[in-house]
Amino acid sequence: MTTIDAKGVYYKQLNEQIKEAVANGAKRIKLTNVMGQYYIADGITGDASIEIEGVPGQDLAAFMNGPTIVVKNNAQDTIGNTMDSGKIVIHGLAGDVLGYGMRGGKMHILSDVGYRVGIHMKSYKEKVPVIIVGGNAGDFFGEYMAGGVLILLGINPVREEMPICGDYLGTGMHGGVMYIRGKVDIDRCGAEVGLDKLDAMDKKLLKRYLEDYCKDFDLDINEILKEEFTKVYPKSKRPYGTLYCY
Amino acid sequence: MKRVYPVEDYCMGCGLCEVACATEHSKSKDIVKAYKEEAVTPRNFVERKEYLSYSINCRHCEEPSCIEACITGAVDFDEDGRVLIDQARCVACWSCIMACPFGVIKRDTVNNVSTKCDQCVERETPACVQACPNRALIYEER
Amino acid sequence: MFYEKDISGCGLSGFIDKSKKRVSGEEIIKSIALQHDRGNGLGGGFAAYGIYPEFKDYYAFHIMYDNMNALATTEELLHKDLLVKHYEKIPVRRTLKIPTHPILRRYFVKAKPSEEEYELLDIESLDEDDFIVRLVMRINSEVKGAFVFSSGKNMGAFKGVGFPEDVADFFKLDEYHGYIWTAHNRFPTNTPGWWGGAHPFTLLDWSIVHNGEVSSYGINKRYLEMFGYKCTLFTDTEVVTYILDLLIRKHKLSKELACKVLSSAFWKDIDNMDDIDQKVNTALRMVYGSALLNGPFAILFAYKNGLIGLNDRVKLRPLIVGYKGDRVYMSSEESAIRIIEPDLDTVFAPKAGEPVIVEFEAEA
Amino acid sequence: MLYKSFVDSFSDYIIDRNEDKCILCRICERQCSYEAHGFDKKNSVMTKQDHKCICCRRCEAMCPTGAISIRENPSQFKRNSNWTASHRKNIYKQAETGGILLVGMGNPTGKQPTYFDRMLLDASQVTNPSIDPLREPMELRTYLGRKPDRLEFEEKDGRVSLKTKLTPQLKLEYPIMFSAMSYGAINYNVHVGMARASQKMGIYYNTGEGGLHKSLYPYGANTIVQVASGRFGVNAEYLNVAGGIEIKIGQGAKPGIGGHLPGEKVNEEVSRTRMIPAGTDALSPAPHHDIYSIEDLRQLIYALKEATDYKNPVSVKIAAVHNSAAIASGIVRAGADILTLDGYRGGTGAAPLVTRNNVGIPIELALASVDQRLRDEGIRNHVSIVVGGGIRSSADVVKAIALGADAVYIGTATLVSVGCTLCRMCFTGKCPWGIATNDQSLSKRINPDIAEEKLSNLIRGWGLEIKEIIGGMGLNALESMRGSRHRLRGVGLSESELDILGIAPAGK
Repeated sequence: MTTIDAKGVYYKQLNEQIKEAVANGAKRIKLTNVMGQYYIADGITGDASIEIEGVPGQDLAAFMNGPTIVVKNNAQDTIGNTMDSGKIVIHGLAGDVLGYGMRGGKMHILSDVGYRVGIHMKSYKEKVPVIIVGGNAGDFFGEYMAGGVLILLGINPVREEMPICGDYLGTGMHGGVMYIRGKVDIDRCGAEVGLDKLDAMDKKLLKRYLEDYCKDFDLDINEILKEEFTKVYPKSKRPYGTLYCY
Repeated sequence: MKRVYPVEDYCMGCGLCEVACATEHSKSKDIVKAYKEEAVTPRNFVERKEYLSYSINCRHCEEPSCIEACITGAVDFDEDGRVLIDQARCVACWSCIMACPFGVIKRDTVNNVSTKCDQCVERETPACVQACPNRALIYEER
Repeated sequence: MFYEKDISGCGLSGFIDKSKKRVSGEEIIKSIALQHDRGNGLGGGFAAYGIYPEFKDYYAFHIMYDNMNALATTEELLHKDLLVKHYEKIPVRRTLKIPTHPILRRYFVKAKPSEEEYELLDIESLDEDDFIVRLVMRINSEVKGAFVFSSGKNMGAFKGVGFPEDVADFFKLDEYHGYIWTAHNRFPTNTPGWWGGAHPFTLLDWSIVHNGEVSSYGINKRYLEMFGYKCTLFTDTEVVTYILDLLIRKHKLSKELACKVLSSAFWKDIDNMDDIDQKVNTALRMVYGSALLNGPFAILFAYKNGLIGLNDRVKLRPLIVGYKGDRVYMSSEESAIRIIEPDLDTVFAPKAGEPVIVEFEAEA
Repeated sequence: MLYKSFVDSFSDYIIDRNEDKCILCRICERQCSYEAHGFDKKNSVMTKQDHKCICCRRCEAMCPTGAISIRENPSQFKRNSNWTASHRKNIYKQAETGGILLVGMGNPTGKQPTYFDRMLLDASQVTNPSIDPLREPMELRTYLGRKPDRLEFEEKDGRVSLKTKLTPQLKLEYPIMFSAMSYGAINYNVHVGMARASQKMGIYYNTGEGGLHKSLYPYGANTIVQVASGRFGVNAEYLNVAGGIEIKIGQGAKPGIGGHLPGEKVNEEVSRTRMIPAGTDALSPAPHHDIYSIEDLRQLIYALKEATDYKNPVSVKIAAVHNSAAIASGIVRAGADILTLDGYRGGTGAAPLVTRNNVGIPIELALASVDQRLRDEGIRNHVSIVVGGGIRSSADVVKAIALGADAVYIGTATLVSVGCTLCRMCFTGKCPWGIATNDQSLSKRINPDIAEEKLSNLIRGWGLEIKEIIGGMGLNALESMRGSRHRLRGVGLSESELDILGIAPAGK
């Protein structure tokens, strides 16, 4: 275990230290006293695992390719931006625009997420990005979603009284799938999505994703699966095919 | 020996090579006259299937079946190794056509003789090669 | 007002005494007079260093005025911002060859910024030189009819409309003694002669005499404007002065490197240099490309510690250097050197873009 | 009207076939991807459907006997200068479909002035000599990237070396680059041509937002990879293999909106490169969803720098809009190394007509105001400016450079050089010239070997002309032309236009 004390270190130097440790073959890295440093683990390739104590800053794991990141606390915005593969586990809540353009890997968040999470996630063949949110999500969840899986549980929200998902769910969605625990109000969804019950295949997939999620947070999967899920799917691969004339 | 090779990737199947060949082997050497007055037969032809296309013509084989099959000795090598048909000696038995594994020998129905690519003996570059707008025919030694 | 620009051809001459022995102005007059035919009588000028030993710690302002109004406005500015140790008319000799002339004054001054200005200087980390530069820019650009010929310490520019020998006579230069002299004979082609437009151009103790025309004037000017220089005179020589001030005084480049900016190496040569030189020269062109003087030029650039001769990177203008003892002469024509020093130790023509830098032997 | 839509009943063009010359070779039929030509086997005659003709002139060019000519339909709607024929036709189209009018390439109306055509260049006479570019050195090399205000040097062992650490730069042997046109919008063969020509000529091409095909990684050193709102094909490898990275905020042809690559164009290879399933629309949102403010742009710029260990310069591309100057200042201060401005006349594969024809400002004005603004703020050195959107000739290049650009992007000119005739139907995916199409039978029409040659020739030819022009002004290095507005004069421009361009009227 390589420990790097991030106290008072500017992001540029911190990330240099992380990259250097990875280059030197470190497999387990612990960052202590992290306080909002941007760009942690950006563009890093490999199988290192990085444990973060403190609150990491914006663009955590952008363009990341392989590593596992565990955040012991809350995290901020734009996590997993255009992330390629790897895993991010956040033992708390996270902010806006998570997994923007994410193309692979997993992101597990224990509690709430903000607005515009999972925008334009995309999948290609074996690469299927997955974001699982334990709490509630803000508006525009899965906007422009082009592939991958978004799972929203609503079991660990900070504010119980808030709806599980916000408005404009899946606006412009043209690929991938969402599984949302409980009922979804179609009026709060984008025009491009349809709602359905889970079929056998969906249930199998959901169970597989949730097993991994529950392991990370030591949760009981049966408890979660007690409630029915709603499947949100894109009605077309080409939502705007008839938008134009010439 | 230099041969004409088709480049399948860039053959767009237009057929200009055929027009060039037919004209080159016409009496008038004029496209319109060749087609309208002489009823020429191109000696190469473009194969097309869906997006695939390529222009094929005689390969000028080193061991040609057509020469073996010709009953009159009309088909023979020239000094450069090209396989040519002496149409004066052709008796239209079509043995060469049947023997050719590539199907590149045709019947000249007007003159009732076999006909095939002669690599435009008198030209530096065969007409089909020069005519191809996309360099999908290459004349080179390999 | 757009980029009207003065266009001119010329001849130039100059010399330095490395031991700081002061020489009468008569010699430089002889040298530039020989090149009479390179000019057309519309401009002649001289820069002389070491001529004011009694005021050597004071900025010497040579200022011309078109009218008394300009004089009054300027003097008000000067007295407000400067400690004026001494001021006087610049002594002149009446001569038929110079029928009219502007009002000419010189002032020996030190900066006396107001409290506000002190604070501003401090905020922008500027020094006394910067203060003087700003004042010169201000007078030249804001006071109609006033123009600062020169503003350096222990030096001065003397220039006007006429042939240089007549201008020298007018200013009584034969009575001055200096250790660097430069002179210029001007052939302007499109502007009426204006006293301010003659060479040398100066800023602080930099002075430039220049032969040729800088084809890159447009971008040189815009580049300088980014650093607060106001190019008001529409001449390329002015931009040369300011570029040198920027590079050497403000950006602390060595004289050699500054010359490499003005007259940069070609990419094909840079490509063949070793790593260190390649980096240096590439960076100079990348960063200071807008300061490259493109087009024909030969310049003599005098400053408090020496004299530099430089020509453009394809050598479109002539420049000859002659050595004799402590003296180094530079001129457009060898004859202009020979006439004052027939017996030179060595004479050579520097290559395109090769600076000849001569500094005083012992710095005082 | 029989089997035709209302608007199709009014053909724009007429296909004239000279029957005396037609040899029934059927090449026109095979080459027309819009099926305007046909063959009646029974009667052995060629047929045609004028309303399908888009005037690409492919058939005309390919006809071996010159039997075909395409002409505008002389039949006119009743003349009305206000309600032009195109206004009427556009309404017919929309009345039938209820859709957004889609167009390709730049604005053809010519209703706004092309300022390049109203500016004239200077030349030397006598007082400063012109330079003969054929015999004397003439340098066009250009470095793009952030420059420090000043340099510091140090002396070690009697040698002067550079102390200032420079940020990464793109080295160009010509001040011209092939602008961003995504793989998908145009096909692989054109990309290969651009990549090879860039390497050969020592310049760069821009991938556009469609990712970079793996087979083109070897040309990475001459590639600028784009990161747009759709993030197609963006990953760490893509960013690192490139010479430079460009964040695309906007595009001159369609400022303020995103892009939709229709599913028809997303074939297997495009899908692999973009990393999205084949056949889906590739949708680029209007904004980057991680940029809603200037500090967010800074965040993305530095995220990209972090991901590439600060070895690639980062460009930010914006469309030329009303307050470009202020935006540009913000972008420079946000850490961009290169600022790319794309003007009103810029091309595109597809844009809503209403946007293309009505949004944005001409590149000349945007460039002039941005360059001046950055100079006024003393930060012009901190960024290189690259402009695109309407560069048609080497003269335009020189004028753009004189106005203050470091280099230019050519998009439409790039495509024209490989055969595009500006028929402006790129979005249909049926480009008869094999450029804006991924259809396998059509994209074969571009042979990358030929494309590479033509593109290299264009750059070489323009380079020679630029040398002639600047040599004529007595300059032997392009940096002396850069920003030298003094060498431009305006003709037929208003005082305020002259003022914005920072140039004098001709004769003054």
